[in-house]
Amino acid sequence: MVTRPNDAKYVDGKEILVTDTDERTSEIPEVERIIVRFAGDSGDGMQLTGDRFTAASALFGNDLATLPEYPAEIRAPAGTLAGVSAFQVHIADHDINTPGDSPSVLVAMNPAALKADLPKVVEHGTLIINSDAFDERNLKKAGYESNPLEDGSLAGYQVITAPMTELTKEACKDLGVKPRDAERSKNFFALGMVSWLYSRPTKGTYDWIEQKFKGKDLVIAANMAAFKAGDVYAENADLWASRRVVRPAKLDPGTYTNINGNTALSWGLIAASKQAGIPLFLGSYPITPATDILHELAKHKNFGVRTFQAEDEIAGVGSALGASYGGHIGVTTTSGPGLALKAETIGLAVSLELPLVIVDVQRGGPSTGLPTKTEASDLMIALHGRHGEAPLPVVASSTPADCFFAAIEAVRIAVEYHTPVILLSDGYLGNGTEPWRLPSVDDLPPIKVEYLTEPNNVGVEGAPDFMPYLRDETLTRPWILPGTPGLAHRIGGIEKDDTGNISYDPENHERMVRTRDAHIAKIAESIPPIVPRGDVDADVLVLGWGSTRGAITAAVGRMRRKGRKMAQIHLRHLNPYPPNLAELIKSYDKVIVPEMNLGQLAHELRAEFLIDIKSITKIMGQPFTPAELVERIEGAIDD
Amino acid sequence: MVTRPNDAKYVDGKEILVTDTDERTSEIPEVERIIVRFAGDSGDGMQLTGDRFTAASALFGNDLATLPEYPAEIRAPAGTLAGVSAFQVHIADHDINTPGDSPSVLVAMNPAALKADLPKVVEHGTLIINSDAFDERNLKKAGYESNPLEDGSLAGYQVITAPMTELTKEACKDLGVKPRDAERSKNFFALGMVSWLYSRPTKGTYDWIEQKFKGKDLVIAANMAAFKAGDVYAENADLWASRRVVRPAKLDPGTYTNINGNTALSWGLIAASKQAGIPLFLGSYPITPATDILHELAKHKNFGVRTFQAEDEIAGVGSALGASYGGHIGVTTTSGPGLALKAETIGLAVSLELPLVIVDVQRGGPSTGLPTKTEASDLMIALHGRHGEAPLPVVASSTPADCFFAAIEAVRIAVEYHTPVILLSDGYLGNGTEPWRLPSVDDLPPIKVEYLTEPNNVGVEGAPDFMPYLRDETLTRPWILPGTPGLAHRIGGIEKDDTGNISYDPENHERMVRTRDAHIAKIAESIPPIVPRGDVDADVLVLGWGSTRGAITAAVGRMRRKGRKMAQIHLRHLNPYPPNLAELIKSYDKVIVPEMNLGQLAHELRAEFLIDIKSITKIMGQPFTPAELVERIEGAIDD
Amino acid sequence: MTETITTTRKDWVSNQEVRWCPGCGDYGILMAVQMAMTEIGSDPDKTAFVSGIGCAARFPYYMNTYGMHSIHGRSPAIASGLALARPDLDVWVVGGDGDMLSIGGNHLIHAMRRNVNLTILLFNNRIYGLTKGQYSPTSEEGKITKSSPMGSIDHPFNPISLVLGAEASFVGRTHDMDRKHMIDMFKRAHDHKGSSVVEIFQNCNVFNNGAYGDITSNDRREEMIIDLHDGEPIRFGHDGSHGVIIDHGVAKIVETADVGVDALTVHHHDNPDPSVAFALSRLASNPDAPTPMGVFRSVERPVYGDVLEAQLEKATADKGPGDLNTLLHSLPTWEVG
Amino acid sequence: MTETITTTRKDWVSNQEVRWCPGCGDYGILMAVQMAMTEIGSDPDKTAFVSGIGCAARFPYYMNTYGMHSIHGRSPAIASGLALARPDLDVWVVGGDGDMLSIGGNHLIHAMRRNVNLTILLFNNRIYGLTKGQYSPTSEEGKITKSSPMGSIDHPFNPISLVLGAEASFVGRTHDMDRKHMIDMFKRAHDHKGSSVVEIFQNCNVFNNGAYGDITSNDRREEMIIDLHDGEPIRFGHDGSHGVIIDHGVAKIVETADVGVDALTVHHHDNPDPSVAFALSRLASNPDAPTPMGVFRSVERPVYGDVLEAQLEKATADKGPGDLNTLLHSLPTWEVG
Ligand SMILES: Cc1ncc(C[n+]2csc(CCOP(=O)(O)OP(=O)(O)O)c2C)c(N)n1
Ligand SMILES: Cc1ncc(C[n+]2csc(CCOP(=O)(O)OP(=O)(O)O)c2C)c(N)n1
Ligand code: SF4
Ligand code: SF4
Ligand SMILES: [Mg+2]
Ligand SMILES: [Mg+2]
Repeated sequence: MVTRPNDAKYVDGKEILVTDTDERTSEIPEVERIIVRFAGDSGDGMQLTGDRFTAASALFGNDLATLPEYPAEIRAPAGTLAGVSAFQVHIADHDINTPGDSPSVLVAMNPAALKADLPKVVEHGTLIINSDAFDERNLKKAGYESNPLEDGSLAGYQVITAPMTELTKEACKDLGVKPRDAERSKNFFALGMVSWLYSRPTKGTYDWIEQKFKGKDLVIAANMAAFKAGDVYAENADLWASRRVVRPAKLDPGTYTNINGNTALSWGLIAASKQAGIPLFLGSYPITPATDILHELAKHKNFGVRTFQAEDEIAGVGSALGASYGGHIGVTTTSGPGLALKAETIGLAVSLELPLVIVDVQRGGPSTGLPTKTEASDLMIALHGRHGEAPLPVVASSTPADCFFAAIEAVRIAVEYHTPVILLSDGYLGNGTEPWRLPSVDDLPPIKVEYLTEPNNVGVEGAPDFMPYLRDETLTRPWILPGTPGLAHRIGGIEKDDTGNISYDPENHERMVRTRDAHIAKIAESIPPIVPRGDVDADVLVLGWGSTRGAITAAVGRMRRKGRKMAQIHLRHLNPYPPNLAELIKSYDKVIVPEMNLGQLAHELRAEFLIDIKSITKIMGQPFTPAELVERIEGAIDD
Repeated sequence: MVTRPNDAKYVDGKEILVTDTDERTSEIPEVERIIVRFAGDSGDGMQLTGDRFTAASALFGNDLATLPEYPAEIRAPAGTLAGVSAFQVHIADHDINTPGDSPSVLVAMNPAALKADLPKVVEHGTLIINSDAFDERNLKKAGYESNPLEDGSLAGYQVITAPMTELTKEACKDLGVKPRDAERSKNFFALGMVSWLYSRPTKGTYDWIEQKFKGKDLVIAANMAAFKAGDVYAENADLWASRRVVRPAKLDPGTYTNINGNTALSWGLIAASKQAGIPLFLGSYPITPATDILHELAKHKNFGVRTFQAEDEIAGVGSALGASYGGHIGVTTTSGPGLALKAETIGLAVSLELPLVIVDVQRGGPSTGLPTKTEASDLMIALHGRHGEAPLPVVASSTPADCFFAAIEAVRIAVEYHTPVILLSDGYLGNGTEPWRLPSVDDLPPIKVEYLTEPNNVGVEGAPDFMPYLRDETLTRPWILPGTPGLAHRIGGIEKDDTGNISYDPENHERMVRTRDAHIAKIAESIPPIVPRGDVDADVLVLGWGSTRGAITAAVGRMRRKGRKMAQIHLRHLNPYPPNLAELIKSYDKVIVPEMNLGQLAHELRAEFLIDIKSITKIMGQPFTPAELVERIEGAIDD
Repeated sequence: MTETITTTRKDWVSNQEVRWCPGCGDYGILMAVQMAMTEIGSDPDKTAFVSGIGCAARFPYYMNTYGMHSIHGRSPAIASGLALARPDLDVWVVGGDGDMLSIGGNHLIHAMRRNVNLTILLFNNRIYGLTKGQYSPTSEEGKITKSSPMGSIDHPFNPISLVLGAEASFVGRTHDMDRKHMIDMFKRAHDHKGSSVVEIFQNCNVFNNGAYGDITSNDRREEMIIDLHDGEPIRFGHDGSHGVIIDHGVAKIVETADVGVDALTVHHHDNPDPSVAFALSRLASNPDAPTPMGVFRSVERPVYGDVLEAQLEKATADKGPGDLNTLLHSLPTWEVG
Repeated sequence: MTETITTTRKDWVSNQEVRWCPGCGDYGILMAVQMAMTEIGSDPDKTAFVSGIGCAARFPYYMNTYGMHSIHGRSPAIASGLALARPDLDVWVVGGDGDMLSIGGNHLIHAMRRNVNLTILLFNNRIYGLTKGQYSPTSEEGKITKSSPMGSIDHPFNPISLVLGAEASFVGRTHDMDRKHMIDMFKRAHDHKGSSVVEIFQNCNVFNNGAYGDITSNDRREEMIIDLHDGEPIRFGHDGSHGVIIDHGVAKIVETADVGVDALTVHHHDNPDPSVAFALSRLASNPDAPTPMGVFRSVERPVYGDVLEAQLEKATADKGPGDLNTLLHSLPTWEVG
């Protein structure tokens, strides 16, 4: 019989509890959660503001989740809808999974921001608006016919306006800051207001401003002044009625940090290198949204990390493969277009059977697609995007902090099974943050590395002989470092026999193709059986992978609280699957798979298990919200 | 109800009749078929000899099928097993589908050839052996402990030896040819013997020698002399008892030529360009076994064909895409490793929605794999090998001559639906030959090309406006040639709206992704419903694609003649499928899919139709033989 | 393109908002290209811009011509196909130093040697702009960027040396602060038959501000820019105070007074041997020393597309226009009755 | 590698049968490499050969060292990763003109500018051998091959000019008919720190026989090969009858008697400016004119791997060896009790 325990921990990393509580209201001064969205022009510093608010809330002890959204242009034309940059943060007094369905508070620094983001705000939500920006020119650029601050169209909301630009300039007047420069600090004015409204402690922000702008005294002074002015303005403007507080969350005891997926992934690679005891080599070519991994790893040369910014993606993966051949953990990081370019070299790695980790931080496709938007549409190319029979393991991370563990797992498989591994992340994970209870370094999983140093075989005349492609019981061939005395040998991408030398023998080819396939399949033996969460007597299984984890967990939680019997599985391993998946998946009446693509995992599961998977798809460059998932899952159940 | 007529024509091209007749014997002077295998050292000219024997048989009116097999090295070390080059030809007095199960005649020019190919020969088969080559050195190189001509190990065969080298030198003695040069003609001695034995007309061969070696009078003389000497030797050596004749086949009336797949494919592209009325542009980088298409097309500049040997595969497909953008039929030809490299650019073509034909002549993989051997393992990368949601049509050719029609169909879809199309061939089709009844040029399918020359839309103020991505009822966007007055516009790989301009709008992205998907699916409406061959009351369906067609047809034929009720489908269109495939495939109890890979189409069919496909796979760099297929199909039925 | 037509700059401006950072050097280049177009007398409908990916590569969207914003690094290959298929078009290629020299380096050098009729504008801001500031193949050693926190250890390309080594037939250099010079370079590059490449020193004021400040700012130009003029001695500085000589094969800067005007090297951009152009390209390994601007090399050699068309014509003249039926019957055939 | 050891040629011969066509120039090169290895004093177990695909690229299988036969064109990239990960190894790269200059051109030029410690052997037979005879990027214009039945219309690269334009620090040329010269070049290329490239004129007797016959055959060498010797005037021909001068920046062949020995250019392969080396590379645009052989350029500049290691050391010295726990706590943290 299939085990189906309730609410168990089912992947490495952070435990997710099902306590997402949309049904409660935010009408009282002490609220369980607030979703604030900071929106303004690309030049308005909204990412910084949101980050700062997030950090203050994290230090205060809230649980949180963030969603940065910015235009693809370095700087889109000021004042236009295309130029709007926004940062949404969900803070709560309990464990949450997503940046939330709809913001309850929108900070709008200009008309375009209001226009773009107002539709997202909950009914009766709070709008905090920089009235100075609502002049005719800006209104026109945003496409407003009349001024929404005056035409009554915001009647359904709680509107708080402030002439932020002017008040900021005013506050800076005596500091020696030029008015044009002072204007730039208006985001801190907004932050001051919001911090007061939601009772954020201020000291952390002061410290941070001093730290961040060290050496630029005028900037520090201006930002400080603006922040305080916002704080004071809110207090004086009789906004007491709007004030709310969100208490610290009851999180598991421990030390927390607020981390994004790209940083977590980078640290995971460093941790894996430590665990394996061999150096890390990154060969990479910059591409959004993966570049930050290169940036992060480049900082940590004292860990023995070598980063090589290659001339293109092919050289990126090629250099990583060369380093792996030399005994390093060769890693290459990229996004979709780069993964496509690396296909031929990855195929070589499959044929050579060398360790290699290929990280794909997915973004909107096809082609250049939507570089700054998220999507999970590279599963098929990861599984099948090589000519010939070239199977390899694919693993996926599912939350920002989980990227740390996913990276360790990818390295473990690559190094222990001597194979290239594709690790899928996405833009939402890479840029999004969550509070992460830091693991103890001693608890990290070990990674076993063995190099062959003696012949592994006895030749015809009893003399020691060795076979670079002789396999152990996991069908893994040995890792033999160039430089090892007496074991010189040649390998290559042409079909070979166990000596590594070329063989055109038909039977040998058939044997090698099937052995490589069986080798990858055997990795399943090292994957713990997956345990579903939810109701033991569920008839519906919601199965996901990647960054949908938070939204699915929240949606399933809501539905279960309404009495629907349901179970949930989130896959880290997409090839091979966990050993018990077949048994498990067949034990539910309905299997629903939400994906940020046109149903790629659903297709694979159908082929594998011959089950009529219900596929739920969204391909808008944005993650699912729990609310829309609840609706879609209900639809799929009734279907 | 599903229609299942018997033995109908089901794809374009040559009709295949089920009359493969393995049960009959070859013991009488007039036989229905002979399978001759010419085997020798790479330098022995076996491909030439086989080709010539094929041509003579074709002109004589036999039906035939060929299988050239040569080592990957330009020239492997003489006398070794690795250096053996062979050419197998099946000639018959009736319509046949494959180069046959096992040769009935083996011509072995040296010990290595005998050693390598003897296991393939039928019991009591005929061996024609160059005894001069069986000296100690050669025997050792081939790994013989004792001389098989003397040790009795060939007792089960009909052995005909001749001192071919010496007799050839002798024959050339008085011609002024140096003995070392004369030796080179010994393959013509062998050909002379075989031609006499199987009553091939000799005039064609004389003409051909004169033509082929024009200007090299000594070579002509030597080859002629050797050929005649072989002919005379056979007659004098009392080989009358071994003599056989294969009557001309009763083929459909018409003009026939013996063609290989690469040539047929090249001609198909030229024909398509004619039918469409627009020029052909080939951007290609050489790679075995696709290079001959570049060679062939480079010859036909008087058809307005432009060939561009690019610096790599990416530039090959890039230049083809640029030419398509300019209004040509852009084509790129490659094999697996090149297809992998082209992935990113093909994704761009999907996003741009421009016509493009990508020809993949598949070979053994993964990586460099087995470059000179055949395989059909690129289906998955063809279907899924691009990042993001990037669907495109995939078509496959199924016999050498069928490559002509498959190429026309690929161009038709590309040009009429404005999409990149992948056309799959393989090494066996590309190099193998078959007699082809030449079609009438007037019967070739038309290809409709329309360029937009006027605005296709009316703008907001009633002024003409145009939308490069406005679609017709097939969801196809217009083809607008640069240079068209008034229609200048921009396109690109970033997501766009109907104007072609960049759009980051989430709803637009979702709409475009789903529309591109629906667009490709709609191509099914232009594909005729597929009609199975075989028994109307069959419960077993054998479904294939690509070069397995001949072997499957022969195997199904044999099984049906033994009384098994069976049906057969061979797919040209692998995406989208023919419109009635779902209905059809579900109407059989058992669906068996033989493939030269690990079951790629089977995987796709399982996902699409949720049917427990029985997959039969072979991945040895060699096609299925009918006999092994019969056995495997029987096994799958009993399974 | 043979006919010239009359247009104004407006005719070349597309309806798309320009989305570069305020102050970006790309604005000035866009303006100069549009103005050059009116002077060349091109027809927007007969003009196509092909680009890769990068800030610079957004260029086609802003031109009211045919345009393709393709993928990173591949524009020279795609443009080659377009130019060969459509000799009637003016095909321009635009890209950054990352696009053209890093991922696209191979296509660029092969376009050079083939001499396909393309006009290539290489926006060199010595940085990856669009991906927010990593060092590029033209960044100086030691440069601190997001991907090189301890300083870049890559030795940079000298783009002019590189393309000269790749057999370029037209090579020019200009900078984004001198509109007149840009227009002149673009016109000459356009008029050249075959592949022409113009390196444009471009300021990325967000990620590499002032990279060329030492030579392109108004007050430095006179002493830091060595203007190359065909047929004239190579001189620069106030009143031509300095000049260039080729000394034992190596270009050197001298004081004109020291050697005399007659000793200065006279620039011949049509020198069939590229060695002198190469020597000149070595003058400034970084934009902190006097740097030659203008046309380094402009020589005639067979244009790829012309020879291709000639082969098509010859084949047709020799064999007659292709006849499909004849083709099908071109191998030995036999009749079955 | 610092220690040298004593080996014989046999120690360098692998157990694989050599599978080039009889008469192929590759045999001689293989032999010369193996002999050079014994002279260098390398250790086979500390040596790795990385190659792409092509006849030349089969090379690693024949060397009794570590070796990787990779994929077409990518060997410089793969070898760079290996060399950076393993500075203790001798990393050699082998490939043909198609492998290294066509599909692999970009990796080659970037390896040059980075100066990764690689010894690159470029077998230039001016043809694609393994795919049975198509023109390559070094084939002469007009060449008739299977893919150019009316003659190639591609203008070829001059590999020496190309790599000099790409900032190469060591550039040599040799040919397959002169074992002694090859051995000398291979040794010098090996001993050079950083990327070194040696172009080897190689005869493909099957698809491009005699491509270099005009200069490498015994009776032609004296008058057709210009041997470059560091510190010596560039002379060739019977009794040094001819020489080379750099005239207005361009290399020219003169009769020694006409100009006098002292007027001949003295070769300095360590000239920091590559212009003279470049000028020399232009001397023979086809192997039908006197062609320089030897070391064109050999200059010291920072080796990529050395600087990388220095950065690692400095980071460790500055920050201490990486501590994972510290890293995890490096962003702001807070405690939950
Ligand atoms: C295949 C691929 N790799 C990487 C990227 C990411 N990318 C976009 S532009 C760019 C480099 C931009 O630098 P440059 O070409 O110099 O242009 P600039 O932005 O400086 O004008 C990179 C790495 C991509 N879009 N596609
Ligand atoms: C990606 C890829 N493209 C093309 C090929 C086919 N191919 C193999 S070797 C070769 C060129 C060989 O020429 P060269 O590098 O000059 O080596 P040579 O055989 O002349 O020594 C080509 C095109 C391949 N193996 N892989
Ligand atoms: S990032 Fe630099 S190059 Fe790009 S638009 Fe901004 S200023 Fe210009
Ligand atoms: S084809 Fe040419 S290069 Fe290749 S092995 Fe034969 S002779 Fe040598
Ligand atoms: Mg740039
Ligand atoms: Mg070659």
